Amino acid sequence: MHVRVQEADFTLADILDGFASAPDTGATVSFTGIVRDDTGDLLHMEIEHYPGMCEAAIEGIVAQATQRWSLTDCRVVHRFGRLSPGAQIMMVATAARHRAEAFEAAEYLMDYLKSRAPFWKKEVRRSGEDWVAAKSSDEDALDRW
Amino acid sequence: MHVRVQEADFTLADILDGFASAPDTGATVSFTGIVRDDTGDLLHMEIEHYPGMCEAAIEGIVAQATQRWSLTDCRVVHRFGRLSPGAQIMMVATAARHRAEAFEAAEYLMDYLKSRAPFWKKEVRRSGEDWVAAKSSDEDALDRW
Amino acid sequence: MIDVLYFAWVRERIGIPRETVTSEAATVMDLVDELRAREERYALAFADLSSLRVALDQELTEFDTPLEGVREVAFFPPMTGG
Amino acid sequence: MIDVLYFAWVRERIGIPRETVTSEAATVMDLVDELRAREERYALAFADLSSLRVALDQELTEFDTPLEGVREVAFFPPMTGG
Repeated sequence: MHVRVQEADFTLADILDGFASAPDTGATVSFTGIVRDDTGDLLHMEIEHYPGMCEAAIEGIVAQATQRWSLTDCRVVHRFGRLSPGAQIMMVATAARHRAEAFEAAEYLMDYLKSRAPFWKKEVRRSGEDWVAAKSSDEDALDRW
Repeated sequence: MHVRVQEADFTLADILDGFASAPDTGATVSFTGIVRDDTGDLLHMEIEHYPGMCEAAIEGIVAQATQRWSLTDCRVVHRFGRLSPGAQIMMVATAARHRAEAFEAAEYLMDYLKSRAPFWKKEVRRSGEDWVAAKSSDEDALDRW
Repeated sequence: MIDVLYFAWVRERIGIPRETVTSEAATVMDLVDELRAREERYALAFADLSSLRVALDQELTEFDTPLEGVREVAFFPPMTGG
Repeated sequence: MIDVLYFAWVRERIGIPRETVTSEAATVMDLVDELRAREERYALAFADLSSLRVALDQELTEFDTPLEGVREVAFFPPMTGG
Protein backbone atom coordinates (compact mmCIF):
# COMPACT_ATOMS: atom_id res chain seq x y z
CA MET A 1 0.00 0.00 0.00
CA HIS A 2 3.01 2.32 0.10
CA VAL A 3 3.31 2.67 -3.64
CA ARG A 4 0.31 2.95 -5.92
CA VAL A 5 0.25 3.44 -9.67
CA GLN A 6 -3.32 3.99 -10.74
CA GLU A 7 -5.61 5.67 -13.23
CA ALA A 8 -8.14 6.77 -10.60
CA ASP A 9 -7.95 10.04 -8.71
CA PHE A 10 -7.01 9.99 -5.02
CA THR A 11 -7.56 12.10 -1.94
CA LEU A 12 -4.86 13.10 0.53
CA ALA A 13 -7.13 11.94 3.34
CA ASP A 14 -7.42 8.48 1.80
CA ILE A 15 -3.71 8.08 1.08
CA LEU A 16 -2.67 9.41 4.49
CA ASP A 17 -5.13 7.27 6.45
CA GLY A 18 -3.05 5.67 9.20
CA PHE A 19 0.03 7.51 7.99
CA ALA A 20 2.81 8.43 10.39
CA SER A 21 1.34 6.69 13.42
CA ALA A 22 4.78 5.69 14.75
CA PRO A 23 5.48 7.39 18.11
CA ASP A 24 8.84 8.73 16.93
CA THR A 25 7.29 10.71 14.07
CA GLY A 26 7.60 14.46 14.58
CA ALA A 27 7.13 15.75 11.05
CA THR A 28 5.32 14.82 7.87
CA VAL A 29 5.59 16.41 4.46
CA SER A 30 3.36 15.82 1.49
CA PHE A 31 3.77 17.00 -2.08
CA THR A 32 1.07 16.95 -4.73
CA GLY A 33 1.68 17.56 -8.43
CA ILE A 34 -1.20 19.11 -10.37
CA VAL A 35 -1.90 19.53 -14.10
CA ARG A 36 -1.10 23.19 -14.76
CA ASP A 37 -2.49 25.09 -17.71
CA ASP A 38 0.09 27.77 -18.50
CA THR A 39 -1.33 28.94 -21.79
CA GLY A 40 -5.07 28.61 -21.18
CA ASP A 41 -5.58 26.20 -24.08
CA LEU A 42 -4.68 22.87 -22.48
CA LEU A 43 -7.39 20.31 -23.20
CA HIS A 44 -5.83 17.55 -21.16
CA MET A 45 -2.61 15.81 -20.22
CA GLU A 46 -2.00 12.21 -21.23
CA ILE A 47 0.32 10.21 -19.01
CA GLU A 48 1.82 7.07 -20.47
CA HIS A 49 3.48 4.58 -18.14
CA TYR A 50 5.44 1.35 -18.19
CA PRO A 51 3.40 -1.06 -16.05
CA GLY A 52 5.54 -3.10 -13.71
CA MET A 53 8.66 -1.03 -14.13
CA CYS A 54 6.87 1.99 -12.63
CA GLU A 55 6.12 0.21 -9.41
CA ALA A 56 9.59 -1.35 -9.21
CA ALA A 57 11.33 1.96 -9.91
CA ILE A 58 9.27 3.87 -7.36
CA GLU A 59 9.73 1.17 -4.74
CA GLY A 60 13.48 1.36 -5.26
CA ILE A 61 13.44 5.15 -4.83
CA VAL A 62 11.26 4.88 -1.72
CA ALA A 63 13.62 2.28 -0.23
CA GLN A 64 16.59 4.60 -0.80
CA ALA A 65 14.85 7.57 0.81
CA THR A 66 13.53 5.53 3.72
CA GLN A 67 16.99 4.31 4.58
CA ARG A 68 18.85 7.57 4.02
CA TRP A 69 16.53 9.73 6.15
CA SER A 70 15.34 7.02 8.57
CA LEU A 71 11.78 7.67 7.50
CA THR A 72 9.10 6.36 9.81
CA ASP A 73 6.64 6.20 6.90
CA CYS A 74 6.56 6.96 3.19
CA ARG A 75 3.89 6.80 0.48
CA VAL A 76 3.80 7.50 -3.21
CA VAL A 77 0.85 7.58 -5.61
CA HIS A 78 1.24 8.26 -9.33
CA ARG A 79 -1.59 8.37 -11.82
CA PHE A 80 -1.59 7.57 -15.52
CA GLY A 81 -4.09 8.12 -18.33
CA ARG A 82 -5.97 11.26 -19.32
CA LEU A 83 -5.92 14.09 -16.78
CA SER A 84 -7.76 17.41 -17.00
CA PRO A 85 -6.22 20.77 -16.05
CA GLY A 86 -6.30 21.08 -12.26
CA ALA A 87 -6.27 17.30 -11.76
CA GLN A 88 -3.87 15.70 -9.30
CA ILE A 89 -1.03 13.86 -11.05
CA MET A 90 0.80 12.32 -8.15
CA MET A 91 1.78 12.71 -4.53
CA VAL A 92 4.50 11.73 -2.13
CA ALA A 93 4.31 11.77 1.65
CA THR A 94 7.19 11.36 4.09
CA ALA A 95 7.27 11.01 7.86
CA ALA A 96 10.40 11.43 9.97
CA ARG A 97 11.58 12.46 13.40
CA HIS A 98 12.52 16.01 12.38
CA ARG A 99 11.33 18.44 9.77
CA ALA A 100 14.57 18.70 7.81
CA GLU A 101 14.55 14.93 7.16
CA ALA A 102 10.91 14.90 6.06
CA PHE A 103 11.47 17.85 3.69
CA GLU A 104 14.70 16.51 2.21
CA ALA A 105 13.29 13.05 1.64
CA ALA A 106 10.22 14.46 -0.10
CA GLU A 107 12.40 16.57 -2.41
CA TYR A 108 14.65 13.59 -3.10
CA LEU A 109 11.62 11.47 -4.00
CA MET A 110 10.34 14.14 -6.35
CA ASP A 111 13.71 14.64 -8.03
CA TYR A 112 14.06 10.92 -8.66
CA LEU A 113 10.46 10.36 -9.71
CA LYS A 114 10.89 13.11 -12.32
CA SER A 115 13.83 11.45 -14.05
CA ARG A 116 13.81 7.79 -13.01
CA ALA A 117 10.19 6.64 -12.91
CA PRO A 118 8.95 5.52 -16.36
CA PHE A 119 6.14 7.98 -17.03
CA TRP A 120 5.82 10.24 -20.06
CA LYS A 121 3.59 13.28 -20.23
CA LYS A 122 1.91 14.55 -23.36
CA GLU A 123 0.12 17.89 -23.39
CA VAL A 124 -2.90 18.02 -25.67
CA ARG A 125 -3.67 21.66 -26.54
CA ARG A 126 -6.15 23.23 -28.89
CA SER A 127 -3.10 24.21 -30.96
CA GLY A 128 -1.74 20.65 -31.12
CA GLU A 129 -0.12 18.04 -28.94
CA ASP A 130 3.42 17.62 -27.67
CA TRP A 131 5.38 15.28 -25.47
CA VAL A 132 6.75 17.16 -22.49
CA ALA A 133 10.53 17.26 -22.87
CA ALA A 134 12.68 16.26 -19.93
CA LYS A 135 14.62 19.28 -18.69
CA SER A 136 18.37 19.07 -18.25
CA SER A 137 17.75 20.83 -14.93
CA ASP A 138 15.73 17.79 -13.83
CA GLU A 139 18.69 15.54 -14.50
CA ASP A 140 21.05 18.03 -12.84
CA ALA A 141 18.83 18.02 -9.75
CA LEU A 142 19.97 14.46 -9.05
CA ASP A 143 23.56 15.63 -8.55
CA ARG A 144 22.42 17.34 -5.38
CA TRP A 145 21.97 13.91 -3.78
CA MET B 1 -9.27 31.60 6.75
CA HIS B 2 -5.64 31.42 5.67
CA VAL B 3 -4.23 31.60 9.17
CA ARG B 4 -5.84 29.84 12.09
CA VAL B 5 -4.64 29.70 15.69
CA GLN B 6 -6.85 27.30 17.57
CA GLU B 7 -7.04 24.81 20.41
CA ALA B 8 -9.03 22.25 18.42
CA ASP B 9 -7.48 19.53 16.29
CA PHE B 10 -7.70 19.81 12.51
CA THR B 11 -7.69 17.53 9.50
CA LEU B 12 -5.64 18.07 6.37
CA ALA B 13 -8.77 17.49 4.31
CA ASP B 14 -10.61 20.26 6.15
CA ILE B 15 -7.76 22.78 5.93
CA LEU B 16 -7.06 22.01 2.29
CA ASP B 17 -10.70 22.16 1.20
CA GLY B 18 -10.70 24.44 -1.86
CA PHE B 19 -6.92 24.84 -1.61
CA ALA B 20 -4.84 25.50 -4.71
CA SER B 21 -7.75 25.81 -7.10
CA ALA B 22 -5.97 28.50 -9.17
CA PRO B 23 -5.31 27.24 -12.72
CA ASP B 24 -1.62 28.17 -12.55
CA THR B 25 -0.96 25.91 -9.57
CA GLY B 26 1.30 22.99 -10.44
CA ALA B 27 2.56 21.96 -7.02
CA THR B 28 1.42 21.94 -3.43
CA VAL B 29 3.41 21.07 -0.33
CA SER B 30 2.08 20.52 3.15
CA PHE B 31 3.97 20.08 6.38
CA THR B 32 2.51 18.78 9.63
CA GLY B 33 4.27 18.93 12.99
CA ILE B 34 3.43 16.18 15.46
CA VAL B 35 4.05 15.74 19.20
CA ARG B 36 6.94 13.27 19.33
CA ASP B 37 7.70 11.17 22.37
CA ASP B 38 11.44 10.53 22.26
CA THR B 39 11.83 9.03 25.70
CA GLY B 40 8.59 7.11 26.07
CA ASP B 41 7.54 9.01 29.20
CA LEU B 42 5.93 12.10 27.71
CA LEU B 43 2.52 12.68 29.29
CA HIS B 44 1.65 15.68 27.15
CA MET B 45 2.89 18.88 25.58
CA GLU B 46 1.54 22.22 26.70
CA ILE B 47 1.64 24.99 24.12
CA GLU B 48 1.36 28.55 25.41
CA HIS B 49 0.64 31.33 22.96
CA TYR B 50 0.30 35.10 22.78
CA PRO B 51 -3.20 35.71 21.41
CA GLY B 52 -3.32 38.40 18.77
CA MET B 53 0.42 38.55 18.22
CA CYS B 54 0.38 34.94 16.99
CA GLU B 55 -2.03 35.70 14.20
CA ALA B 56 -0.27 38.95 13.28
CA ALA B 57 3.17 37.31 13.25
CA ILE B 58 2.01 34.37 11.15
CA GLU B 59 0.16 36.61 8.73
CA GLY B 60 3.32 38.64 8.28
CA ILE B 61 5.37 35.51 7.58
CA VAL B 62 2.73 34.23 5.14
CA ALA B 63 2.71 37.58 3.31
CA GLN B 64 6.50 37.45 2.93
CA ALA B 65 6.44 33.90 1.58
CA THR B 66 3.51 34.57 -0.74
CA GLN B 67 5.29 37.48 -2.35
CA ARG B 68 8.75 35.95 -2.54
CA TRP B 69 7.66 32.69 -4.17
CA SER B 70 4.56 34.00 -5.99
CA LEU B 71 2.43 31.51 -4.10
CA THR B 72 -0.99 30.83 -5.56
CA ASP B 73 -2.26 29.78 -2.12
CA CYS B 74 -0.95 29.43 1.43
CA ARG B 75 -2.45 28.24 4.70
CA VAL B 76 -1.18 27.92 8.25
CA VAL B 77 -2.83 26.35 11.29
CA HIS B 78 -1.19 26.33 14.71
CA ARG B 79 -2.70 24.81 17.82
CA PHE B 80 -2.25 25.76 21.47
CA GLY B 81 -3.16 24.11 24.76
CA ARG B 82 -2.57 20.56 25.93
CA LEU B 83 -1.54 18.06 23.24
CA SER B 84 -0.99 14.33 23.64
CA PRO B 85 1.89 12.39 22.06
CA GLY B 86 1.03 11.80 18.41
CA ALA B 87 -1.23 14.85 18.22
CA GLN B 88 -0.91 17.33 15.39
CA ILE B 89 0.69 20.61 16.50
CA MET B 90 0.51 22.68 13.35
CA MET B 91 0.58 22.61 9.60
CA VAL B 92 1.52 24.80 6.68
CA ALA B 93 0.45 24.35 3.08
CA THR B 94 1.84 26.14 0.04
CA ALA B 95 0.75 26.17 -3.60
CA ALA B 96 2.89 27.45 -6.45
CA ARG B 97 3.54 27.01 -10.14
CA HIS B 98 6.56 24.76 -9.69
CA ARG B 99 7.70 22.30 -7.07
CA ALA B 100 10.86 24.13 -6.01
CA GLU B 101 8.85 27.22 -5.06
CA ALA B 102 6.27 25.24 -3.10
CA PHE B 103 9.00 23.35 -1.19
CA GLU B 104 11.12 26.43 -0.46
CA ALA B 105 8.17 28.48 0.71
CA ALA B 106 7.03 25.70 3.06
CA GLU B 107 10.53 25.42 4.55
CA TYR B 108 10.74 29.20 4.91
CA LEU B 109 7.39 29.26 6.70
CA MET B 110 8.52 26.53 9.07
CA ASP B 111 11.86 28.21 9.81
CA TYR B 112 10.14 31.50 10.63
CA LEU B 113 7.28 29.95 12.59
CA LYS B 114 9.86 28.18 14.78
CA SER B 115 11.62 31.37 15.85
CA ARG B 116 9.24 34.23 15.14
CA ALA B 117 5.74 33.07 16.06
CA PRO B 118 5.00 33.57 19.77
CA PHE B 119 4.39 30.02 20.93
CA TRP B 120 6.21 28.23 23.75
CA LYS B 121 6.26 24.48 24.23
CA LYS B 122 6.48 22.74 27.58
CA GLU B 123 7.01 18.99 27.78
CA VAL B 124 5.32 17.34 30.72
CA ARG B 125 7.02 14.00 31.46
CA ARG B 126 6.60 11.48 34.23
CA SER B 127 10.05 12.60 35.38
CA GLY B 128 9.10 16.30 35.47
CA GLU B 129 8.32 19.20 33.19
CA ASP B 130 10.49 21.47 31.10
CA TRP B 131 10.12 24.34 28.68
CA VAL B 132 11.52 23.33 25.31
CA ALA B 133 14.62 25.47 24.72
CA ALA B 134 14.99 27.27 21.42
CA LYS B 135 17.92 25.84 19.49
CA SER B 136 20.59 28.12 18.14
CA SER B 137 20.29 26.05 14.95
CA ASP B 138 16.70 27.27 14.63
CA GLU B 139 17.89 30.87 14.73
CA ASP B 140 20.73 30.05 12.32
CA ALA B 141 18.21 28.52 9.90
CA LEU B 142 16.87 32.02 9.23
CA ASP B 143 20.22 33.08 7.75
CA ARG B 144 19.49 30.79 4.84
CA TRP B 145 16.77 33.18 3.69
CA MET C 1 -0.23 52.97 32.28
CA ILE C 2 1.25 50.07 30.38
CA ASP C 3 0.01 46.49 30.19
CA VAL C 4 2.91 44.14 30.83
CA LEU C 5 2.55 40.50 29.75
CA TYR C 6 4.72 37.54 30.69
CA PHE C 7 4.86 34.20 28.90
CA ALA C 8 6.30 30.73 29.49
CA TRP C 9 8.95 30.54 32.23
CA VAL C 10 8.98 34.33 32.61
CA ARG C 11 5.32 34.11 33.59
CA GLU C 12 6.01 31.20 35.92
CA ARG C 13 8.95 32.94 37.58
CA ILE C 14 7.08 36.20 38.13
CA GLY C 15 3.91 34.33 39.08
CA ILE C 16 1.36 36.29 37.04
CA PRO C 17 0.52 36.37 33.33
CA ARG C 18 -0.04 40.13 33.12
CA GLU C 19 -0.28 43.32 35.11
CA THR C 20 -0.80 47.00 34.51
CA VAL C 21 2.06 49.18 35.68
CA THR C 22 2.46 52.91 36.06
CA SER C 23 5.86 53.78 34.74
CA GLU C 24 7.86 56.76 33.53
CA ALA C 25 10.36 54.45 31.82
CA ALA C 26 11.71 55.91 28.58
CA THR C 27 12.85 52.60 27.09
CA VAL C 28 12.20 48.90 27.53
CA MET C 29 15.49 48.68 29.44
CA ASP C 30 14.33 51.36 31.90
CA LEU C 31 11.13 49.40 32.49
CA VAL C 32 13.13 46.22 33.06
CA ASP C 33 15.23 48.05 35.66
CA GLU C 34 12.09 49.31 37.44
CA LEU C 35 10.67 45.79 37.53
CA ARG C 36 13.96 44.27 38.70
CA ALA C 37 14.01 46.71 41.60
CA ARG C 38 10.56 45.66 42.78
CA GLU C 39 11.01 42.14 44.09
CA GLU C 40 13.32 39.15 44.00
CA ARG C 41 11.08 37.20 41.60
CA TYR C 42 11.33 40.01 39.02
CA ALA C 43 15.09 40.25 39.51
CA LEU C 44 15.32 36.50 38.87
CA ALA C 45 13.10 36.57 35.80
CA PHE C 46 15.12 39.41 34.28
CA ALA C 47 18.53 38.17 35.44
CA ASP C 48 19.77 37.28 31.95
CA LEU C 49 18.36 39.45 29.18
CA SER C 50 20.11 37.42 26.48
CA SER C 51 17.59 34.67 27.19
CA LEU C 52 14.64 37.06 26.89
CA ARG C 53 12.73 38.62 24.03
CA VAL C 54 10.44 41.63 24.12
CA ALA C 55 7.48 42.71 22.01
CA LEU C 56 5.91 46.18 21.99
CA ASP C 57 2.28 46.27 20.94
CA GLN C 58 2.74 42.71 19.63
CA GLU C 59 5.79 43.47 17.49
CA LEU C 60 9.15 41.93 18.32
CA THR C 61 11.72 44.60 19.15
CA GLU C 62 14.94 45.32 21.08
CA PHE C 63 15.53 46.32 24.70
CA ASP C 64 16.73 49.83 23.82
CA THR C 65 13.49 50.74 22.02
CA PRO C 66 11.62 53.78 23.41
CA LEU C 67 8.29 53.11 25.14
CA GLU C 68 6.54 56.30 24.09
CA GLY C 69 2.99 55.63 22.95
CA VAL C 70 3.27 51.91 23.69
CA ARG C 71 0.25 50.28 25.35
CA GLU C 72 1.40 46.68 25.68
CA VAL C 73 4.82 45.24 26.52
CA ALA C 74 5.43 41.48 26.52
CA PHE C 75 8.45 39.62 27.89
CA PHE C 76 9.12 36.01 27.01
CA PRO C 77 11.86 33.47 26.21
CA PRO C 78 12.87 32.72 22.60
CA MET C 79 9.86 31.33 20.80
CA THR C 80 9.47 27.65 20.03
CA GLY C 81 6.66 27.52 17.49
CA GLY C 82 6.22 25.11 14.63
CA MET D 1 12.99 -14.24 -28.78
CA ILE D 2 12.91 -10.90 -27.03
CA ASP D 3 9.93 -8.70 -26.24
CA VAL D 4 10.67 -5.17 -27.37
CA LEU D 5 8.57 -2.34 -25.95
CA TYR D 6 8.29 1.26 -27.14
CA PHE D 7 6.93 4.21 -25.18
CA ALA D 8 5.90 7.80 -25.84
CA TRP D 9 7.16 9.26 -29.13
CA VAL D 10 9.29 6.18 -29.81
CA ARG D 11 6.06 4.16 -29.81
CA GLU D 12 4.34 6.75 -32.01
CA ARG D 13 7.21 6.88 -34.49
CA ILE D 14 7.50 3.11 -34.80
CA GLY D 15 3.73 2.73 -34.77
CA ILE D 16 3.38 -0.17 -32.34
CA PRO D 17 3.69 -0.43 -28.55
CA ARG D 18 5.47 -3.80 -28.52
CA GLU D 19 6.65 -6.68 -30.63
CA THR D 20 8.52 -9.93 -30.24
CA VAL D 21 11.73 -10.13 -32.24
CA THR D 22 14.08 -12.96 -33.04
CA SER D 23 17.57 -11.61 -32.69
CA GLU D 24 21.14 -12.76 -32.25
CA ALA D 25 22.20 -9.31 -31.04
CA ALA D 26 24.90 -9.46 -28.37
CA THR D 27 24.24 -6.00 -26.94
CA VAL D 28 21.48 -3.40 -26.91
CA MET D 29 23.45 -1.48 -29.54
CA ASP D 30 23.47 -4.52 -31.84
CA LEU D 31 19.71 -4.82 -31.45
CA VAL D 32 19.28 -1.13 -32.25
CA ASP D 33 21.31 -1.61 -35.43
CA GLU D 34 19.16 -4.59 -36.46
CA LEU D 35 15.98 -2.56 -35.90
CA ARG D 36 17.37 0.49 -37.73
CA ALA D 37 18.10 -1.69 -40.76
CA ARG D 38 14.53 -2.92 -40.94
CA GLU D 39 12.51 0.10 -42.03
CA GLU D 40 12.61 3.86 -42.28
CA ARG D 41 10.34 4.34 -39.23
CA TYR D 42 12.80 2.41 -37.05
CA ALA D 43 15.72 4.33 -38.48
CA LEU D 44 13.90 7.56 -37.64
CA ALA D 45 12.98 6.46 -34.11
CA PHE D 46 16.58 5.43 -33.39
CA ALA D 47 18.24 8.33 -35.23
CA ASP D 48 19.54 10.06 -32.09
CA LEU D 49 20.39 7.69 -29.26
CA SER D 50 21.26 10.57 -26.92
CA SER D 51 17.52 11.30 -26.77
CA LEU D 52 16.69 7.68 -25.93
CA ARG D 53 16.82 5.53 -22.81
CA VAL D 54 16.77 1.76 -22.57
CA ALA D 55 15.60 -0.67 -19.88
CA LEU D 56 16.39 -4.38 -19.76
CA ASP D 57 13.87 -6.47 -17.87
CA GLN D 58 12.52 -3.21 -16.41
CA GLU D 59 15.86 -1.89 -15.18
CA LEU D 60 17.39 1.22 -16.67
CA THR D 61 20.70 0.48 -18.36
CA GLU D 62 23.15 1.61 -21.07
CA PHE D 63 23.28 0.84 -24.80
CA ASP D 64 26.46 -1.23 -24.53
CA THR D 65 24.93 -3.71 -22.07
CA PRO D 66 24.88 -7.38 -23.18
CA LEU D 67 21.47 -8.88 -23.96
CA GLU D 68 22.23 -12.39 -22.76
CA GLY D 69 19.35 -13.81 -20.73
CA VAL D 70 17.22 -10.69 -21.22
CA ARG D 71 13.53 -11.24 -21.91
CA GLU D 72 12.26 -7.69 -22.25
CA VAL D 73 13.86 -4.60 -23.78
CA ALA D 74 12.17 -1.21 -23.64
CA PHE D 75 13.09 1.95 -25.56
CA PHE D 76 11.77 5.35 -24.57
CA PRO D 77 12.62 9.05 -24.29
CA PRO D 78 13.88 10.54 -21.01
CA MET D 79 11.19 10.07 -18.38
CA THR D 80 8.96 12.90 -17.24
CA GLY D 81 7.35 11.58 -14.08
CA GLY D 82 6.34 13.51 -11.01
